[in-house]
Amino acid sequence: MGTATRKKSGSVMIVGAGIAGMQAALDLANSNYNVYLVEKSPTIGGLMARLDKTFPTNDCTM
Amino acid sequence: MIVAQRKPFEEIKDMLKVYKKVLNVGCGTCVAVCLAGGEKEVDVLNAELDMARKLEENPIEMGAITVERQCDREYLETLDSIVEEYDAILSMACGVGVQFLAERFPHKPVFPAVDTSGLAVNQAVGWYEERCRSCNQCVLGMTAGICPVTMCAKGLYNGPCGGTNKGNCEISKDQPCAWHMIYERLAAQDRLDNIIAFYPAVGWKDQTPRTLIQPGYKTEDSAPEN
Amino acid sequence: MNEINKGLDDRRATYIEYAQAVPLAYAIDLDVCLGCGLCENVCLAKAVKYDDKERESEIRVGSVILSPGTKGYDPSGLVTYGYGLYPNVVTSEGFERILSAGGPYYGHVMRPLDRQEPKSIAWLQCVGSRDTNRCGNGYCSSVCCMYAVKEAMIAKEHIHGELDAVIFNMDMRTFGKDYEKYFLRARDKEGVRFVKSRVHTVSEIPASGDLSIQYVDESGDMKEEIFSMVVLSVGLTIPDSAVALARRLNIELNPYDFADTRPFEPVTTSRPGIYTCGVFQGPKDIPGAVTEASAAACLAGGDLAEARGSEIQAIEIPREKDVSQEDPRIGVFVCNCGINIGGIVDVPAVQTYAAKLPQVVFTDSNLFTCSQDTQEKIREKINEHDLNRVVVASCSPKTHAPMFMETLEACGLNKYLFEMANIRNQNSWIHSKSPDLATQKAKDLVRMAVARAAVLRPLKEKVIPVNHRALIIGGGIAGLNAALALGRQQFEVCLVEKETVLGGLSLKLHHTIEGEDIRVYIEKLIAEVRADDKIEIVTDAEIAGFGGYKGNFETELRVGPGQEKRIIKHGVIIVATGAIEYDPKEYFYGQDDRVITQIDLSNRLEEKGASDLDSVAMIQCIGSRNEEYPECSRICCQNAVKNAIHIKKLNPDTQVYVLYRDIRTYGFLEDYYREAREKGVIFLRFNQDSPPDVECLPDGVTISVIDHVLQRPIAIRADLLTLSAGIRAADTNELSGIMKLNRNPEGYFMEAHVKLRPVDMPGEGIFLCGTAHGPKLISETISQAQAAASRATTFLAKPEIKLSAITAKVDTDNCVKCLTCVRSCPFEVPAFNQNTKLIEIDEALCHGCGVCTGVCPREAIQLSFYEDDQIMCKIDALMAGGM
Amino acid sequence: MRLDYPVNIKIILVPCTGKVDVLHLLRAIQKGADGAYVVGCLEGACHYNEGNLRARERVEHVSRLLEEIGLEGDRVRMYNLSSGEGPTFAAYAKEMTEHIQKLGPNPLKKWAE
Repeated sequence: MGTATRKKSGSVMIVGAGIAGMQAALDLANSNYNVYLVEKSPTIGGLMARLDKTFPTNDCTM
Repeated sequence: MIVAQRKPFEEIKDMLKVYKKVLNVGCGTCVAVCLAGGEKEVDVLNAELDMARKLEENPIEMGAITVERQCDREYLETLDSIVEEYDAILSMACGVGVQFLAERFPHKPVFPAVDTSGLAVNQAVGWYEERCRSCNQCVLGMTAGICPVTMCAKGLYNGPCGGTNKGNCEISKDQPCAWHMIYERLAAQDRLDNIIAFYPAVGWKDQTPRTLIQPGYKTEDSAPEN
Repeated sequence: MNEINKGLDDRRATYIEYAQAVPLAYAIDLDVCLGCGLCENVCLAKAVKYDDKERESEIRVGSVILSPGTKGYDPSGLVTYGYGLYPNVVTSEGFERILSAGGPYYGHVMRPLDRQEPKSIAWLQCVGSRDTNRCGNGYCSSVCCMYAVKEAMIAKEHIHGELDAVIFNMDMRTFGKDYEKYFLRARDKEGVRFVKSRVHTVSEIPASGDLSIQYVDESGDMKEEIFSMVVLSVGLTIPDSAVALARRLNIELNPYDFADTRPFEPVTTSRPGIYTCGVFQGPKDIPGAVTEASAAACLAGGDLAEARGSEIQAIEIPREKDVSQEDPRIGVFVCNCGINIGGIVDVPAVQTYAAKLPQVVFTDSNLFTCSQDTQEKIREKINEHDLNRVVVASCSPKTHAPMFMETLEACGLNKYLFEMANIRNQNSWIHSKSPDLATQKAKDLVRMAVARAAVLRPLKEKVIPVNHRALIIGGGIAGLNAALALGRQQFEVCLVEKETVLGGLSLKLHHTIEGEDIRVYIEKLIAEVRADDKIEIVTDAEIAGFGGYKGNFETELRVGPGQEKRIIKHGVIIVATGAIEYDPKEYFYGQDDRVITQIDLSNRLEEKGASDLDSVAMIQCIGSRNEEYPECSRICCQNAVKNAIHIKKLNPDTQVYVLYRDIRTYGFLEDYYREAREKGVIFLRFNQDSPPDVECLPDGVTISVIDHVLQRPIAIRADLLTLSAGIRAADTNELSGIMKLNRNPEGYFMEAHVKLRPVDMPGEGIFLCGTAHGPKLISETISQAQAAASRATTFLAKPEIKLSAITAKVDTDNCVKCLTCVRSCPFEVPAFNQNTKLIEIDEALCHGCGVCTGVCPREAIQLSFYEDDQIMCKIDALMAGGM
Repeated sequence: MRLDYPVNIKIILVPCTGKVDVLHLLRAIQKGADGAYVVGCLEGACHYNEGNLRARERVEHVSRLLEEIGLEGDRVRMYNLSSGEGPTFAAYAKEMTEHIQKLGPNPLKKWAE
């Protein structure tokens, strides 16, 4: 584990900005951690954003 | 609480047909509580009248004011300075308020915008049920708290008529028989002997306005003149 | 080819992925870009950097979360399905796009070959899942059954005529909360057909493009049906890029390339400090992914708790100017949005028009009003011209209002003195063919916005301090994990348990299906919780009273045999009240001691082994999926499989029969189902309408059931009959009454949103985890408990919280206390205060919907920022233009 | 989504359709709007539980009031859709416009100041 010479970082990196990555990022940022959210495609949202509606409420995914 | 219901729009429009400038006076207590004559209903009715009269190529100018209670003269003072601008007054108060306005401004025509239907309880938002007809001869103590004047279609004071049918009134299957209910509740309270007692019929003959004085509040100044 | 729409249409080399993409910015598809340089030349914002190269940058972080996501299985390799060969065979991902309004056919359901509406569609389940032979994916993808049902229902809704929708499946695995009801609706109300068969081959009828499906039905007969379209319900797989990432990071993967995690540490990877969530952790649906994401955030943050807040940038906000006595001085900023607005609308004309509107003292137009330098410019102009109201005519307030409001705050102007006119989304984009009309409409919209701006009032957001203590109700696995996780985040916890001991239902369990020892785990967990001095444990306690609001709750407890009263003040609540095993009334349970439940069976196996057992039978769905209780209990199938394998390990000669309706061993549990079959466990399917008959005879229990293949009843003699009793919510009648927490008809607590907020409860500051939310496995309980701790941390990490200023306010002078608002509020917020004798609306509790304002007969309630005159003036301004 | 819908539609934003008041709708017609309609979430999917149901009741009430005064009650309507249904929004805008065009202009328009 970390040694006394180096201070603990208050930042977290999240790889992948689908629904899970976005939720993790929001939770951490709202808990006062610095977040790097990394996504390889031009937009965030991942697979969920490509669905039409979601079960069981038939809500729009957007 | 006094409950009232807005009159059919046609009727109101017809009453006002010859006037060009009318003050609509709301009442901020009972009729506001029963959603018939507070600020909101004044605004709605005025909007309706404005549009209807324009459609008839006969525009009307509607003024709007809601006073705390139209049955207390102090609250009417604010009207004194403005009624002169108007040809007529429309009141959204109960019959008491309409009369009191008419008395205060005897030279102005005053019209009722609501029908006063009685004294009722609020069962849910917008739903009222009459519980008292102010007969001035309360027998609720003997009838297990069920009023035979309002609850019985015939207002019978001494037991049911021949129309009672399995606990319901002959006028409707949905209308319970008041005297059946009185019987059931008295029986449950073991007070059935009450039902045998005889009550004189209600004194409707006393048809001049009744004065009600709350004892303890009466002072020389506030005593009615008559 | 448009990769988003699964190749069903084309897209340009410069593209936006879809209409609602965030960020809503163009990208260049380098695979097809010719390099002509045209886009670089025309871009007004100079945003196209043609020679942009990948750069490496190094950042220092304390934890990492991997959520690289999933990729639908590519069925091209399964040649017998003809995907890629027959145009009318699409994958479920492609069909999602066909259904989508933003998809290739704009939401009209058509088949690709001839763009005709299909008359019949077949869904083939388990394509790329539960298939060790053809693709090596032995696991169940967990979501395909539900999405197939959903696609079938929505297709039926979209299609104008009749649609025959058929789902070919081995088992329907609708095991989630409320999912079984959804399945029943599809089958019984919407007429979706479900056929128990795994289809091997699809062939095209060349003349029509229709597809012929041959399959073997349950009685073993060969059948053929023709469909207009076939949808392959493809499973979830891990993309190569994620596998490569895991390799680089030295994370262990399971044989199917998912991140390897342990049942009691569901989001922890093999490498300390690196966590995972979403499908990379295992196949799962959206609520599961969202829950796990919060769990991963909890652990990733928990490791760094002492450094929390050390690397975030604080925003300095200047003191607010008091403009309440000033006459409105409105500034209007009209945006060109590059050419998005300016290309259609005559922006200079709109600006000139705005300048003439009453109380407007400054106007400007910008290329991009949302750009950083324009924000700077707006700040300058506010100060220079002493503006006290700002109108921006640009795009949607939904996406951009918060940013502009921050700009106002940054120069000391109350942020509610701001109004937007949406002259892009509601105007230039949709009226691009009529520029003159669009310009006129832009003027109308600006006039309306200016009118409203003039009557806006500064609003104050109430700031309330947060009590940094959490109350956790329930001391089972969920409550204990939530407590531990919050303790690691350095918050104080009060853990309340109604029994005298901690552990809950888990005290009755022995091993997980993976073989992990639950007793050892729970003992260690309780010890850790006891050792944490930030956690106070109150056992033998019940909740007797409750009040307050988010950040400041007050709960009354009755503790111990003496029912001593205690008041706990806390900022958040985590509800973890658990569930119980259903007490069967079926099949002589409680009358004959050879009829037992799965919990009884595992106790028996621990104590006495199985050497004396010749034959054990199990019946599934006891107390679940029936008329009285329609929901699936989710965990009973794996319980049966677990105990069946256990018996076979103890005594391979014991015959084990599992009588089931659908085996729902989702995710990696499927491996154990396969193992059980390989070990000789016999699985017999029965229909709900012909359940097994049971007779308790002296020499054993006899179970008769109709065998589908033989089409006749068979009889099984068993030493023990094990009933897979379902799960029932714990009795929370009193608790839900006191705390006003809503439950579903099954008695489980309701989450704020089934999909997107599965851990939050509808009331703010209240969170939910474990089986109090619905039946679930221990690993799922643990991740939801950690998720609840994470959600709670988002509250507790703040010294204070700002409440929205958009709340309803009562003008008590005019209020007649008619109670109409009290009776109309959907959240029971307005209340008559017995002390003040006034109707009061607590701004901490008000949701700001405005329902009460519309019912008040004395017009005595106003919703701030949406006061009646602030709406009426827009109507008046619009009509003043003489529409 | 940039779907074309008639240019005469102008939108006034409210936090929830439960905020839409009888008086708001009456005012629009009174001031000469040819029609006014409320677009809310799907029934059963109100973020605030039941705002859209109340809006429907109020629209129906206004509709009756308009009939009372001699206007077509159908000048006010309620539509429901989810936030993802852009094409439906455009379709309703078109439907409402065509419907209002059939009714003809609001006779009160000439009275608007």
